[in-house]
Amino acid sequence: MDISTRLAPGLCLKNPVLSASGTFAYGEEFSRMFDLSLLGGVVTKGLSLLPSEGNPTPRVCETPCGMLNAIGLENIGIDAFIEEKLPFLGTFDTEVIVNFFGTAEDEYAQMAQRLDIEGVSAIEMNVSCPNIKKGGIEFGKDPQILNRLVAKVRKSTTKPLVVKLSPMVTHIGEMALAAQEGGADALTCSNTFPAMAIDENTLRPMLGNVTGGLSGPAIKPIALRIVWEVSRQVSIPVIASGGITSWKDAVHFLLAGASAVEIGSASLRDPLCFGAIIEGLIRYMQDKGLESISDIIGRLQTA
Amino acid sequence: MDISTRLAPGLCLKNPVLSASGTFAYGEEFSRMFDLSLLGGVVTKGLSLLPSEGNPTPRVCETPCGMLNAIGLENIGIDAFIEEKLPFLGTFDTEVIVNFFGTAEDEYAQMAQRLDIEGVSAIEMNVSCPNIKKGGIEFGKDPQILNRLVAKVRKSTTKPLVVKLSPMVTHIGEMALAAQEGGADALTCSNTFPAMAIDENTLRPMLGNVTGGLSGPAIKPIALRIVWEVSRQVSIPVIASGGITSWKDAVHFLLAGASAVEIGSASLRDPLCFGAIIEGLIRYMQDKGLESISDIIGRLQTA
Amino acid sequence: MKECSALVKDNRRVGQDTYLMTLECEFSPFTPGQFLMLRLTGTCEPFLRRPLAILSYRERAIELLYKVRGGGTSLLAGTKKGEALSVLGPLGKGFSDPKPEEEAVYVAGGTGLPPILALAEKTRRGRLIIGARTRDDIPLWNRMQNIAGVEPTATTEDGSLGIRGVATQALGDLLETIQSPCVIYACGPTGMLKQAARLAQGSGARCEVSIEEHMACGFGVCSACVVRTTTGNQKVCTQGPVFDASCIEWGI
Amino acid sequence: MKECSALVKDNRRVGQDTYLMTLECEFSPFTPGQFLMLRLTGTCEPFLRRPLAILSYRERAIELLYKVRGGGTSLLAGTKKGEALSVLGPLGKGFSDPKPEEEAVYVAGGTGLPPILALAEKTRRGRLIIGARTRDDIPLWNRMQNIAGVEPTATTEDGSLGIRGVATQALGDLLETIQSPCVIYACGPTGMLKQAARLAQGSGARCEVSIEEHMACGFGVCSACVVRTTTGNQKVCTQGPVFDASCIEWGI
Ligand SMILES: Cc1cc2nc3c(=O)[nH]c(=O)nc-3n(C[C@H](O)[C@H](O)[C@H](O)COP(=O)(O)OP(=O)(O)OC[C@H]3O[C@@H](n4cnc5c(N)ncnc54)[C@H](O)[C@@H]3O)c2cc1C
Ligand SMILES: Cc1cc2nc3c(=O)[nH]c(=O)nc-3n(C[C@H](O)[C@H](O)[C@H](O)COP(=O)(O)OP(=O)(O)OC[C@H]3O[C@@H](n4cnc5c(N)ncnc54)[C@H](O)[C@@H]3O)c2cc1C
Ligand SMILES: Cc1cc2nc3c(=O)[nH]c(=O)nc-3n(C[C@H](O)[C@H](O)[C@H](O)COP(=O)(O)O)c2cc1C
Ligand SMILES: Cc1cc2nc3c(=O)[nH]c(=O)nc-3n(C[C@H](O)[C@H](O)[C@H](O)COP(=O)(O)O)c2cc1C
Ligand code: FES
Ligand code: FES
Repeated sequence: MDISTRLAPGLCLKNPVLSASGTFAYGEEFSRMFDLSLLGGVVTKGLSLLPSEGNPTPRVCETPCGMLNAIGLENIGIDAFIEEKLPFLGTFDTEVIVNFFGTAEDEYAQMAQRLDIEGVSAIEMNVSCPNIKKGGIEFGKDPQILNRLVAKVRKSTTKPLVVKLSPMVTHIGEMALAAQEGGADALTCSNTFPAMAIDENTLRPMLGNVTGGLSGPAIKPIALRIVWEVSRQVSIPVIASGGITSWKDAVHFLLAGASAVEIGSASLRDPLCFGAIIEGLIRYMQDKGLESISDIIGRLQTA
Repeated sequence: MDISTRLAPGLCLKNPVLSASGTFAYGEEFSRMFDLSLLGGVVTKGLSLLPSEGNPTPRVCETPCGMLNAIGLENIGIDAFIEEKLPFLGTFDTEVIVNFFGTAEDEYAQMAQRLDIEGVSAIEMNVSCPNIKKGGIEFGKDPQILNRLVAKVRKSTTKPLVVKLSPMVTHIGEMALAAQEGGADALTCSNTFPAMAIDENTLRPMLGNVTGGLSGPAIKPIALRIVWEVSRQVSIPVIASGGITSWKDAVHFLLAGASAVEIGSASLRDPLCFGAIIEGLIRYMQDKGLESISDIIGRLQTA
Repeated sequence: MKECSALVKDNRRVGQDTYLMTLECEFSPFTPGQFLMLRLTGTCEPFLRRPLAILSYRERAIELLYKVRGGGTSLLAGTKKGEALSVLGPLGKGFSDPKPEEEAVYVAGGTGLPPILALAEKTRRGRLIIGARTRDDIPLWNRMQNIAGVEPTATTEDGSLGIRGVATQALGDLLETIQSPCVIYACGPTGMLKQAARLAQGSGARCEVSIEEHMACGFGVCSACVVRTTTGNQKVCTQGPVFDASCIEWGI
Repeated sequence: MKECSALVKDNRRVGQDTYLMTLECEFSPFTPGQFLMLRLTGTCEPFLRRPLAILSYRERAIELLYKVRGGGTSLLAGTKKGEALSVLGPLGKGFSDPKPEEEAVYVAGGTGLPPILALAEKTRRGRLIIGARTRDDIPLWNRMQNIAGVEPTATTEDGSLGIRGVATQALGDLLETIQSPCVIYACGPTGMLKQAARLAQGSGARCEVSIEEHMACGFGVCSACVVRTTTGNQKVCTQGPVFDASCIEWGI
């Protein structure tokens, strides 16, 4: 049985299960619980040029079948990552996908350039960040701005380039095409949904940052629709993200057209879920008599 | 204690709790369970000019802390409503808000005109429908199209006009302002989120229509953020809709800036929840020593 | 119809994936074919209630017979004595009684047994055909054999109990032997219902079928549960679940 | 640290909204101040695990003492003997032992008792101050009185048990009577910890505080639980929850 999956020229995962950015840090903690070589790939916490301290606490809060986070992209910065974390990740037989963000086009391009080094399998651009120059409009909300950004980053690296889309847009297909035309090798669909929670006793928001991003099973039906919609409009592979907790969820996203899946919030509550998801997927393929993961990808029957 | 709330000139609800469109039919079934005069108002199932048969089954499906529906706006049509249902609703001491939709501007305008009759307290426009003339683009997805539509409907009726927004847009504030400038008296934020679910055994979608709308507690954190965002940008009242199941949820939406709340999916699982929500709200105000609902509306502390 | 809190008195496995649950609550008299909507309490999962036919109600005890299919029914299978559930019902329209001159034939397959059994236990006359894949899929066979006035027949696809074959085959054979006016009551998979309707039409028998459709509310407000009939869409939860078979548009 | 399935052996109310839970599982030795992340099984609600300090672990039995605050802890209060929970731990850094020459003073308030009690039961020497609003808010008072070598003092705001007043007042008074080097261990509301830190600084005592912050993972991967220290953000779940009080930026 072949469960490997191709994301870009030169980037083939041994299985379609990835960690998601921001819920796996840089791999060290999870490596104490299981062998990271189990995974199709590791996606790191989102990095910026300089270290960043993030938002005030509380930074997380429980919601019905999900959670809010407003970490504020706290990270150790690209230098510390390359020096202290990347070599460790290199000791595992898995792909290393480095997630990153910036607040200006140049910053994104610079990051991409710096990450064009050995040990990095691919880079994943998080475009849910405000473009400070354009008055705070998120890069991920306007197709033209996104297209220009992706094209610029594309020129700055030889690595496979993954663009992680923001879900909360009117025409997700346009955003996907803008990224594809800018030169993305693959798309991740999608990031968290802007949301909030309130404490009726204190009359205050539950998060220090007022609003945060909704993730977890609650958003899965929306994320699934987005993957289905996007994967039929683009010709590049789609990586699914949003509420995946079980092998069944993984199968649903593959059927909808994803070539791989990222597991985020679910791994916070159940750090050993990765193995269970991979095993479940293999059992499913055995039960259905499927030889290859490509017999699942996009095979949703709608007629 | 004053729990009445004002939605438009001449439209004041005795309490802020409304049914939502599509989960209350035309009131008859619920009237067998409790006195509809309990409610601040009743919002009817969405009506169209002609009766409509809706989508193939299955039309609903369970999701984590929520549900999908793809009823397809099945309804008895405006004539049957006015003749058979409206008189019955008139026997209760509650406001009757009639939800409606069309597939062309003229249709919306015609509906508004037909509903400009006694017994109708206000009309609520559902703009999550494709504009057939504009190649299927939803009225609720483009601010210019929305503005024109609202302005046209505004001219066709003397009733308070509520516009119910679609949540899945890039800039919800722009849509809200477009509706306000078109002449809306109030906004409902918001409708369901386009989503889907898949059966891994049959490889088919769970809904006959493939995609459907996500509602229930799962979407509450997103709906709450939308209400908060919109209510700070417009000067007209906002009615909240999305995942409200308890009096606490109702308080959260009021704190975020809503002037009233609609209860949809929650009333399918718990048809008696309306009374519990109103009572809980009153108890909350007593505990906090609040005299008027306006002491809650928009009183979220973010500083 | 009303909403009430019910306590689990008993919840036991009585067949392959099939459970018999007894709930204690102050319910209302019901007509066989009517159902209730069940909800776990203290949790928002499953979000929607689940429809189950009423097998019996007497002396503050409701009996339900259900098969574990997905998330909701497997959580239900895990509930223990003393737990509280929320019950909404009785809902929908049940079966009509057989007319005095009619010979009654009951046909059940899959999860269709409870309303059929309830009806046979009420009328106490006629013949009951229960069809399944194998003997383990036929719960309460003893109980069916002990309804005075009702003659039960089992059909199994593997021949492990009763006649080898499917229920509608046995129904066809039976109908050929009946001369008097006849009424068929059927509940089970759509294919079975359709075939029963065809046999009824062929033999001139009256036929009532109880239809399953995905439901959200169960009391007529959401329009989830429609079935196509000769007079347009009808709601299974309020205008059914029992319909005259000749009104249903069975499709291809 | 490992993930394991634990069975509820006991779960009883021991005070105002406070429960003592005993779990059976093959856990690991722990340092007082360490915690575990608990999750209900078979349900996706609550979605996140909840952090609770370890009160004791011996002979395959973990003791937890928790106060019902919101949704998660009230579901926990409803769990019954025999139910399975998922346990992740032991997590974080615990308290250091008092040095031989140090006099140990333990201060607990609110939900801060479990790690402090665990430490006193380990060291078996020093003085323990437990502060609460009223006597009903002090669980396990008998147990505190029976730790050989540990002298307990209760403070209540209404004077219903022990000294009327707050724990840090009693701490201040106590510190004035101690001449030898001293170490303070504190867990409770932030205001209390801050005051303990100030008193320690004033008297030259060493002070370790166990800090609470909202957590999602509990093992260092999500960056939810940071606290500001003199060397920048630190993660409460892995670099704490026990910190040297002099490193914490208490804010205004
Ligand atoms: C009027 C009526 C009476 C019924 N009586 C009985 C009964 O007495 N005993 C019994 O075992 N079953 C009965 N059913 C079927 C039962 O409601 C479903 O098996 C149950 O809802 C499945 O829930 P689940 O969460 O386990 O499955 P899910 O995970 O929700 O779905 C599993 C499968 O069950 C079916 N299903 C799901 N939801 C519904 C629904 N709301 N209505 C119908 N089918 C559904 C679908 O085929 C689905 O693919 C009845 C259904 C109806 C409509
Ligand atoms: C390291 C550590 C050890 C702890 N040990 C204990 C203990 O031994 N006994 C005990 O009773 N409590 C302890 N707590 C606090 C306990 O974790 C919270 O009371 C619990 O998580 C609240 O969950 P809930 O679902 O009931 O409340 P929620 O409904 O989630 O929230 C209610 C309130 O509880 C607080 N809270 C919520 N989540 C957290 C969280 N993850 N961390 C801290 N506070 C939170 C917030 O103030 C919130 O407003 C500890 C917390 C930490 C961080
Ligand atoms: C605590 C937390 C931190 C996150 N940080 C990042 C990040 O740094 N960069 C990024 O692109 N996405 C980030 N995400 C989004 C996740 O990678 C993922 O796309 C999202 O949570 C949806 O998937 P899930 O439902 O599986 O969690 C974060 C999510 C969480 C919960
Ligand atoms: C079964 C169903 C039917 C609905 N039909 C309509 C409709 O006809 N018109 C409309 O504007 N909204 C309709 N809605 C949306 C609801 O009115 C409501 O805005 C949405 O479900 C979110 O609220 P909730 O989470 O409380 O259900 C429908 C929702 C459901 C679940
Ligand atoms: S289930 Fe709602 S109308 Fe039948
Ligand atoms: S709770 Fe996740 S890093 Fe501490």
